[in-house]
Amino acid sequence: MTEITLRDAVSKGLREALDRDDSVFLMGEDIGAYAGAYVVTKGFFDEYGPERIRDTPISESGVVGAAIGAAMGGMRPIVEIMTVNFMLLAMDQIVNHAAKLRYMSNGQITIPMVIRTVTGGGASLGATHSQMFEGWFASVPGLKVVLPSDPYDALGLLRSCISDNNPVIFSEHALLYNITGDVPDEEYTIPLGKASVKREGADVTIIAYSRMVHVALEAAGALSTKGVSVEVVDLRTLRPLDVDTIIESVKKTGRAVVVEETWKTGGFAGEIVSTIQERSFDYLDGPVLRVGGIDVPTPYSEDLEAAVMPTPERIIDAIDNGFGL
Amino acid sequence: MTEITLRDAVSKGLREALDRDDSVFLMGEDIGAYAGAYVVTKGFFDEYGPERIRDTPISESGVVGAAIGAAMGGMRPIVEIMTVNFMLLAMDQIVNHAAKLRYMSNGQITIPMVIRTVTGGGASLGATHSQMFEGWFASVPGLKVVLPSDPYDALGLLRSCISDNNPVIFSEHALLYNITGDVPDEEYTIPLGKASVKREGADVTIIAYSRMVHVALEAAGALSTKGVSVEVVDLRTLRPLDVDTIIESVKKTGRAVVVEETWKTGGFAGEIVSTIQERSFDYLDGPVLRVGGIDVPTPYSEDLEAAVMPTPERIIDAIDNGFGL
Amino acid sequence: MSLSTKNMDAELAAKLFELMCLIRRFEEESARLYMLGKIKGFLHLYIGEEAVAAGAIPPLREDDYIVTHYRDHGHALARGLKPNAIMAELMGKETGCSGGKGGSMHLFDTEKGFMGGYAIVGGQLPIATGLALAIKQRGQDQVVACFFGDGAVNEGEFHEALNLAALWKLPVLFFLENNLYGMGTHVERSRAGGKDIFDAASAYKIPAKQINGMDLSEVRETTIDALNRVRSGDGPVFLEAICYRFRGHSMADPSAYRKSTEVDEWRDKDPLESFKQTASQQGLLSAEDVLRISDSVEKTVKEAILFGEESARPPAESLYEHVYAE
Amino acid sequence: MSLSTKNMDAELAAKLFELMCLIRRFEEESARLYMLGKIKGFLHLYIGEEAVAAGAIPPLREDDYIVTHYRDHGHALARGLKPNAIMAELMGKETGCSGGKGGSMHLFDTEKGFMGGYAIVGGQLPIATGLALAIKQRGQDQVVACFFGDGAVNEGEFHEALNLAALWKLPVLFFLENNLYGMGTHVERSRAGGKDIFDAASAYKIPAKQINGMDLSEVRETTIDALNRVRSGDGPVFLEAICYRFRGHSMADPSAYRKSTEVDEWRDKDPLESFKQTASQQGLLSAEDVLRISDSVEKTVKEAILFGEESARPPAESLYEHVYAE
Ligand SMILES: Cc1ncc(C[n+]2csc(CCOP(=O)(O)OP(=O)(O)O)c2C)c(N)n1
Ligand SMILES: Cc1ncc(C[n+]2csc(CCOP(=O)(O)OP(=O)(O)O)c2C)c(N)n1
Ligand SMILES: [Mg+2]
Ligand SMILES: [Mg+2]
Repeated sequence: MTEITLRDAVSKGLREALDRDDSVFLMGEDIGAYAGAYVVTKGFFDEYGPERIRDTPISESGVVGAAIGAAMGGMRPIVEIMTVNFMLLAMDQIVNHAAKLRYMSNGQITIPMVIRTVTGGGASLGATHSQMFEGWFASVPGLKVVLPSDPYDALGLLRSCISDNNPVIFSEHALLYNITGDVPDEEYTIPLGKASVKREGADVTIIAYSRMVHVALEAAGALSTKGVSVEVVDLRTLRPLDVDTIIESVKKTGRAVVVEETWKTGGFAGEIVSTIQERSFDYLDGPVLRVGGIDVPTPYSEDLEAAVMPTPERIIDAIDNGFGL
Repeated sequence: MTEITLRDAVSKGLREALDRDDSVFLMGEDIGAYAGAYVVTKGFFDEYGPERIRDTPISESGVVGAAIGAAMGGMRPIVEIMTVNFMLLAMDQIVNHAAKLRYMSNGQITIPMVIRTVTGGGASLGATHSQMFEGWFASVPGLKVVLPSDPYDALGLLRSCISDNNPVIFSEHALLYNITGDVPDEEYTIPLGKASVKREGADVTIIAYSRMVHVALEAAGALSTKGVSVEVVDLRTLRPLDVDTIIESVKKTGRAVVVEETWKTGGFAGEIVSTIQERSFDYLDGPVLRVGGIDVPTPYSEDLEAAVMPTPERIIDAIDNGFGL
Repeated sequence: MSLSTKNMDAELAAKLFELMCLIRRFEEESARLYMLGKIKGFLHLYIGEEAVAAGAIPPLREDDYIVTHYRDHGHALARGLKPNAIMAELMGKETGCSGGKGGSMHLFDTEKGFMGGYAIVGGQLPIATGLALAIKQRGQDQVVACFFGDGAVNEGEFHEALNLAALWKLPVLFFLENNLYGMGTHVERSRAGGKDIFDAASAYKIPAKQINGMDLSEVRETTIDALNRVRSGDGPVFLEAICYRFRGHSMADPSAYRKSTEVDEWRDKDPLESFKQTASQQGLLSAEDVLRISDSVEKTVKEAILFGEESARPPAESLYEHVYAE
Repeated sequence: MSLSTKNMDAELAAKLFELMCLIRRFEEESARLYMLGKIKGFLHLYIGEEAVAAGAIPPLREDDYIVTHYRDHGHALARGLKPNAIMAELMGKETGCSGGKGGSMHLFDTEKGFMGGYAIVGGQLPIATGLALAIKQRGQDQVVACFFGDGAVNEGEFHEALNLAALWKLPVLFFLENNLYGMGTHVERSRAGGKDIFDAASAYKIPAKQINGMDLSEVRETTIDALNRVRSGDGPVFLEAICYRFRGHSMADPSAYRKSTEVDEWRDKDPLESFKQTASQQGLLSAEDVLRISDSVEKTVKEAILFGEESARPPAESLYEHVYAE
């Protein structure tokens, strides 16, 4: 075991892939000499050279399209889109092409591609730089969507993403890069579509992903002092979605809260809630609750931004109001 | 009352606005000499001239951005994006700019803009031309999203969209253009955010929008012969969402099915389901059901495409299996 | 009007003429089947533009790639995709080259390097660039031929793709089929730079040339030169073939935005007729050849229709297949 | 090195020099406040590029529009937005020019025609084009000045916007601030067409010119000519000012990708210093003027900071305000 940051876990996974497989290469804006906006590819440029660590112009659509093409041509590109906000410029390539080419070609085309991106708010970056669109991608057949919450998961999932033969979106939350965690020295992988129970409990299940897992765990810690036993399920992948783990937990606890950082209205939480009540209605002691981001563009000013975010307090309140716990 | 098609209802609404307000103008690919891919603007080019019926190059992002700017500059542009599939090329402008500029500027900027587009599948157009992304837009604060299901609603809602001072997406289902319906000769409007009960019933509520309203009504008709009384709620606008009408109906019937044409997983139905069970859990006789599109890219071949779509049969089966009705 | 037949012998002349005839007849029959409801959705005919595909595609090497737009029957036939498989695809049958899932706009045959027809205007350009990037990353010498229309030039993806391909010196032949219209909009009404689009390539320092897309031999010869240049590793080349579609944009288009005199003028330059005349005059094509070719094409097309009609629709299970790779 | 001061009298020289000094000191202090945690998020300094905003913006008419990128403090100050309101915005206060909701990258003052700083690279170009379209639709003669960086040129939106503006002959001045880098990437590594970007405008038949962005007077004179041309209704003009940012891309950037010799070379061309020298030599600026200006600027900046610090944070209710218009 070695304690590393999430940033280093991602970095390690990328290095491994570059070392082992000649068909892997990296592309992105300023991933080379600049080492990436979030410094994930530090040292890569010197080590692997400009062909395998390919700095690109600011052309999200062109670059994602080029990665799709490269993947169709037998390479295994890993693209970095600086933040998920800029993926709005590449939606056509991701949704109209990457997600559909295999199906439309009746299986002739294969697109082993990873799009790494940085997601989430909380850093006073304002409305255009604090979003999360993973739920949208997760609604598109043909894509896979992965959001690790700690270094162990990040490395294990990234390995699976890179060896996957489909277009995968791998979202790293900007505020999680510096969290640390133990990572085994032996090789391991985490399959896509397997949630992780990050804390066991008996009274309520909180379902979350990405940074919200930590917020949920904080809430769980606080609730335990009130005598409420909370189970925290970290989805890790939104697509494929591990429905079984969710349902198993909810059947045990009889109460569920889905926590999501993005706008509450129309979030992916709706999918989870719907599925829970479809599959375990009779086990529920009350409605499945949602705690989500406030439905406004994210404001710059610190206090206002803080008010947008789901917090342990908001979760605790929801559980209190909703379940009387 | 005059019986007209939905196409003519839209056309009528556009003409009125052009006639009454100099600041209204239309922009879009081939809306002029070609009269629009779905022939909604027939005759407009000759009548209003090339400045007010502005043919554009194939540049979705540029054109939507130009409409935003024109609206900021005091005009009331109505843009036609040929189909919602191509709005993926304009996501940055719609989501990062149109939806946020008012908020980021603390109310200094106003964007009275309508984006008209054509949505939906069912015409053998294949995977890239049969999608619906309205649920995504409906999750974005700052946008409004409107989907009429008949000529009366189309005209009444379009009038409200054009006089609204916000960016509104108005989606016309390709398969609904030729349906006919009565439209009053007197002026009327339908406020955004008001659902419409298209059929009253006592046993189950079906919630739908756009073409699925007709599928729901067909199912309701068939179920009535089995003695099941179905209420059909047509949302008409996804944002603002008329939660009250939904909840009122569900409280009455105790059972709800949400029907949506797009992929079931991650659809906007999740929002409706979540809201229903949050607001009326104790009234529910069972889980809120969803009938949605099958989670695959839409195939070209007729039978396969038909299998993707929610149908009256699938709704009836769901109600049978889910509620034993 | 007489065209050149530079570097062409009788065998080649017959082969390429047959290819043009095949495209023409295949599409005429497709139009008929569309009116009968046997082909659904959108159907975009290539009629009038046959010299482009027949000129540009046969010079490609077997291991080269092709990427094109939704108006793709001509390219597919020129690349040697089986007429049977294309027709079956148009009819939505399981024997179609995309298993009935793609349709007319999305023909695929990756074994032949035919990497697809694309229906989002301009969307194929970054993808073609990426295929070329794969070639470059592996140090190989294939080429990607990327076809697109004049309408695509106004999309941001055009610009981004050209910049990437030129910046990275990728082996792409950007092949613009400038048929003067994007749907109902004349190129002069959509492009500030005017109708001579090849100029646009200079902003990316990509060598570019405009050619007569109604002249099979000119298309062929220019393409051969361009392919040599691209294959040499110096980066992309841009060709603009001026051509004309004789029919509407799609079967749904009554084509009201064009004067019939304009259409007639271009019909006078029919690439099949003019090539036939020239090649006949130069002794490369006899009257018997023409007859034989006509018969052979009729047979091929008839067989394709029969094959399509007799093929089964995709089985219900296939709906769920190939969403994801293993 | 001596610059020209064409058409400049002492009053104007002092005014514009003061403006450059104000931008410089405002940002130096902003950097300090950022390190103290009083300004959050991203902070992109304009230091080194002052001559561009100070040269290009004062010639605009009061009813003209400005649209710019996230590196927008210089433009805002040049347009006469109150330093107090800008500093308060940077500090996230309710008295900020965007009510604390926008932040450094999103300054707005629509009463002054300052239609915003935009943080999506290239995203502002179509919007500027649209503002110009509004002007044209109403038959007015305002102009839109749209600022953007060299990095934006590779985005599809750049291309689409230029085409629309040129095709429709819209009154936009496209003003490229080519500071040679987009974050860490030198323009030669991002643009196939090379570092002289103004060439790109020719694809759209937009008249274009490259100028020295370190020379206040050259920027001013060229802009005046360009504005006249744009205002005459002949369509857009494209200006490229070659400039340099002395600091990193944002406060987070250690700037390791540039040689210190390169940075030093450019610092030798400091627009403030070189203008001061030239204007002094030409008797347009006295030592007393310089002192007075320095004092006045210090006072203004200090006051702005005080104003910002003493202002209240936005009230909690404001979170829900202005998502929608009535
Ligand atoms: C992004 C996008 N916008 C609009 C369309 C609708 N559309 C289909 S074909 C076409 C015209 C394209 O013209 P051109 O590129 O010249 O090709 P041609 O049809 O002339 O071969 C348009 C606008 C589309 N498919 N994709
Ligand atoms: C669409 C998009 N992609 C990437 C970014 C991240 N980013 C912010 S500034 C920048 C560099 C822009 O460079 P340039 O246009 O030259 O302006 P400069 O910073 O030099 O003034 C990048 C890549 C962004 N904000 N938007
Ligand atoms: Mg064309
Ligand atoms: Mg720059």
